[in-house]
Amino acid sequence: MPTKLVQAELVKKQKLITNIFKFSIFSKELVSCAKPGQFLEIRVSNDLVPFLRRPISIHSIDKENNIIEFIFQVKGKGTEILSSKQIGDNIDILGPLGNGTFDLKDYKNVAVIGGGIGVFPLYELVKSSPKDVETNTYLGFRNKELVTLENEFKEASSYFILTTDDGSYGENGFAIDYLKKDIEKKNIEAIYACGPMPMLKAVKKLSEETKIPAYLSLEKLMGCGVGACLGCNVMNVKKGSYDKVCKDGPVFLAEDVEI
Amino acid sequence: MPTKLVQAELVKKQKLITNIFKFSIFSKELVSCAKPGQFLEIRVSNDLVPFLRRPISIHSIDKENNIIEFIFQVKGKGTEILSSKQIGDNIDILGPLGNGTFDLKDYKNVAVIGGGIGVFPLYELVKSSPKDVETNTYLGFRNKELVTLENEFKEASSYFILTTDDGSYGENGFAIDYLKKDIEKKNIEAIYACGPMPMLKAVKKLSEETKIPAYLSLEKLMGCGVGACLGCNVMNVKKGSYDKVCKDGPVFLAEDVEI
Amino acid sequence: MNTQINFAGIKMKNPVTVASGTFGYGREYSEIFDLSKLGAVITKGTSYKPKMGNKNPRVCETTAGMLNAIGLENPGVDYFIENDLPFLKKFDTAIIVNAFGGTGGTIQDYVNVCEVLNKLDIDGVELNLSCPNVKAGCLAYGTTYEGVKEITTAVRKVLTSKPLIIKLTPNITDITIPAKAAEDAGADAISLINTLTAMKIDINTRKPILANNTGGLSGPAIKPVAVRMVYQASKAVKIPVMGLGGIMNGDDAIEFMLAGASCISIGAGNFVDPLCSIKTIEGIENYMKKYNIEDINEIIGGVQMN
Amino acid sequence: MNTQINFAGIKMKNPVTVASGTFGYGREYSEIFDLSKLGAVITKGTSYKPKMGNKNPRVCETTAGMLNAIGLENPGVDYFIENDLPFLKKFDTAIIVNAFGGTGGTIQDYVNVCEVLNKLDIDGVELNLSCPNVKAGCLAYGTTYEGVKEITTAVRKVLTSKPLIIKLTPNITDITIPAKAAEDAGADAISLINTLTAMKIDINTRKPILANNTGGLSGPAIKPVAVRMVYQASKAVKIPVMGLGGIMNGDDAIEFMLAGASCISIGAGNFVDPLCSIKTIEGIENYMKKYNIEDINEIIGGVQMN
Repeated sequence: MPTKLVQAELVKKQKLITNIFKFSIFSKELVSCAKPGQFLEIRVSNDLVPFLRRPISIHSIDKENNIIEFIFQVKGKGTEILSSKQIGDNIDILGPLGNGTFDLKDYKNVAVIGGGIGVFPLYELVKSSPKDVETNTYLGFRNKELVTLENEFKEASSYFILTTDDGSYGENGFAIDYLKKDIEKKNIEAIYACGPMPMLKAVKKLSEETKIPAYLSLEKLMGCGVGACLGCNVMNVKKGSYDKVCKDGPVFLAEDVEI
Repeated sequence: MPTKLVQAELVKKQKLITNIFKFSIFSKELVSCAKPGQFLEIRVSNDLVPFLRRPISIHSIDKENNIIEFIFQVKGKGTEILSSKQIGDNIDILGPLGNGTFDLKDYKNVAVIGGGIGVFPLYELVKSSPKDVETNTYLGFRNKELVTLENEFKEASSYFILTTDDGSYGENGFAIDYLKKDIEKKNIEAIYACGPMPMLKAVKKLSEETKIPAYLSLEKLMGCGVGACLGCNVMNVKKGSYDKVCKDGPVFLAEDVEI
Repeated sequence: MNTQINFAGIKMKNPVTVASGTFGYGREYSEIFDLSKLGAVITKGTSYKPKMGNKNPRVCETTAGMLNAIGLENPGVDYFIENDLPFLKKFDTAIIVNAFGGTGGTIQDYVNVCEVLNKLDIDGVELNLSCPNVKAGCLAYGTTYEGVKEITTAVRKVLTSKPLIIKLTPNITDITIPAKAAEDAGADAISLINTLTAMKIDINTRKPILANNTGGLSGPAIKPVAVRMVYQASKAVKIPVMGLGGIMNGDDAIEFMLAGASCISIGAGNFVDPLCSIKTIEGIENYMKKYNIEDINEIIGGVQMN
Repeated sequence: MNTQINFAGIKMKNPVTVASGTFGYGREYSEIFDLSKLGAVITKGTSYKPKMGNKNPRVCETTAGMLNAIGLENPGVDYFIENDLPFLKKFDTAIIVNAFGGTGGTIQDYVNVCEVLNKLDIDGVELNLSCPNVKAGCLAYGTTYEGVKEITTAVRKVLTSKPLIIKLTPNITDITIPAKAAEDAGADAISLINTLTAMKIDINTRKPILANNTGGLSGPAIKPVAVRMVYQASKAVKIPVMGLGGIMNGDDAIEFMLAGASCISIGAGNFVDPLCSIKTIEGIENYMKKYNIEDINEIIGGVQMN
């Protein structure tokens, strides 16, 4: 799975909700080897401020049309510049990155749980799952205004629950609580999670209690994105040494990592 | 002559020749007190790179329409960003700056000599000179491709000579040599100059030989542009101490300064 | 909401000052905003006799910063007393005079100017032991414990009626050493950082851009170094710290104050935006509102180390 | 046109290397370009035994630069010999191993790893006396004449068959002191600068962003400091100098070489653009063409001071 450095064309740009943009990129090279859960390191401009690339997860992969998509929230100067790109512009992308991916293996009945902007990286897993795999999706958002991708996930999932913390839309409460309720009766074999740290911690705990393996997508401040700088370390408790989120992850088996 | 910090609208933008842009800015505040030979300190963006403001001379002042114009060459990142501004954008301008201006005083017969991109700051002086003042203008360019503002200066001047170093347009040779030939027979009382250092040095020498006062517009790397940082010093040989190009200049009597 | 601070006996209406050498004697920027809004004006470095400074070029831009090698040009303290002090007194702001030893740069030269300053109607004196661009004085004292202590002691003897701030250089292995020396010798406060010695070469002419060859690097580029040193110095001494180095807005100012600065200075930021200091005051107030901070003094040194 | 240099006995096809800690052991970037194009690969800092490094977060962005506090995590020299050296030997580039004393950080720890390195098929050893992010070793030696001399002398005794490069810290009052100490103790070359100790505080959490609190500042922000120090150090010693600190392109590389560097390293630039080193080589060649320079060695130290 070689890393590629490409200048790839932005062919479609959508604003999903305030400050959240979906970019569709045409790139045979990236699509040819991208997997669910991987990420891209994006240089938003040739200027020296902002300095580093921005790691952004892959949202979906369209092998037929050679389109790779990512969704990002405008949080600072870097993502602001990125959001100002126009259709037809080339985007400087290093990727696809990460050896720890969302991998369905041979599971036939899985739970997918995402929170807030953490739902985006889970989509390709659900979308590309074979027909004989039951995908039970639990998405949580803070409130109605922040809900995104409801229809996309609903359509791709075998079962779908959407929650808001304040009950302003969908079910009231946390997605994790709905997953907990279902986990036994639905015979879940594996959990795939991406979201804020409290959610990931809750998923890890659930995994420990139920012995059901959970795969967590982690986020860390990164330097290189390829495993050279060792900036994005996470403790691998099995090995007793640090793993690299960029290279060994970003998706890890929950029981392997200290979060 | 108070200094003003304004956000003023770019109302017209023209590309004169490759890499040279003329910006027309609407600003009552700037126009109300601007004088020929003064300059503006322009912040090209709110980013930290490039860091400092760019000092750019005033090209023309239209008091009737409250338009102030400047012309600049794209030389680096800063001027490149400036050149990308669109009509309707606000430009962050500190100015008008400089107490040493192109001042006609009571002269009735003057020479104006400019070289290359140094011709722009001389235009307002010529344009605004009273009808009873003879303005003899000598403009020099490296070659035909670099000639700008020929018609504007020709129209505004009583007498007009354009030279190119390689003879590819206008008269062949250096503007200074044509001025030298004319200076006695035309009874020139004062010289106003802006251009590359060899031209300014030649004008200073001519002034020394002929005892005709020469006013030189100087250019230095600047920090603040207002006289606070003392970055743009030039030796005032009469005072035996440094003057500030930004505050005491940018126009100096040639005999006062060491160049 | 209180933004007033008492900095080593200098009362300021807010913790925002303007750094020596970036603001002249206030006259130029007074055309753009009311100096009475500032916590304090710190003057251009001033010596007993006038000083000429370095040849041109003296400044150039770098990535997210700039170099300067002015060489402490100034008209001398007598000129200041006659022309600039009466002007500055018209504003309701603290006046801190930055002082140094002039062309000679001897301890006696430092003492001479401070003897004069001691009698003036000013609020404090900042002693420059840290300019990297002069041949004599400054760094000759500023980089050792003994040097800082000796000159601070000498100045302290004549500067009996004004708060004394020692301005420190970052061109040093251990910033706590001159900080402690200043405290031990009776200084009332320290300010840091001055600029980092640096050089930019024009690869076309193959010459350094500055006539002085080297200059001092300032601006946002070096802010993380300044924050680190402010933290270290403020932990090492009990006297208060003025923090500076690349501050461009209220958030930057808060970062320095959390690190241990009681007040801060805007330096190169004044050149980029003449209203930088005023906007910084607003930014500090906005932060206070956001986090419900009643008194700005509460956040000084409030960083919680990991 | 010749771009080959002989750096303290290390033959490089061009003066462009990649800085220790920014390039791992070459494996990751070998997927993006052919490492044989480089003058040399300088490995991640390697110790006798594996070292764990600091907690996360270890890196963060700053204005035109970044902080890092990795803490010299590495798998140890045995792992290197078994896994990385055979990999690197596949490429036609010089291999320089950056070595340090590991968790213990004693002189003996430095000697231990260098004894092993002395027997390997590598082209040189760079001794790290300048990492600001570890508790033991490095800066404990790197900031004094005695410290640098003592450890360099000890390592020199066992490192008899490889060129020895001493990597210097910029967190020092006078860069010429460790430079001379390295030379006096028999080092073949020096490299500088390592990073400047710095800190960034999150004003919302009120905590330093890095788990280690402080980190090392690198990137274009600090380039003017690096150029100044390369100039000063190269004037102070006769052994050759490797220059680094914020180099992003050929023009930057030329600036360092004019200042006195015989070769240069790309550090943080690798993160921004994985092809930064390759483009730097091209940029150097373009400069040579523009100014009709036959041999890159001609420009080393070619700056003309004002």
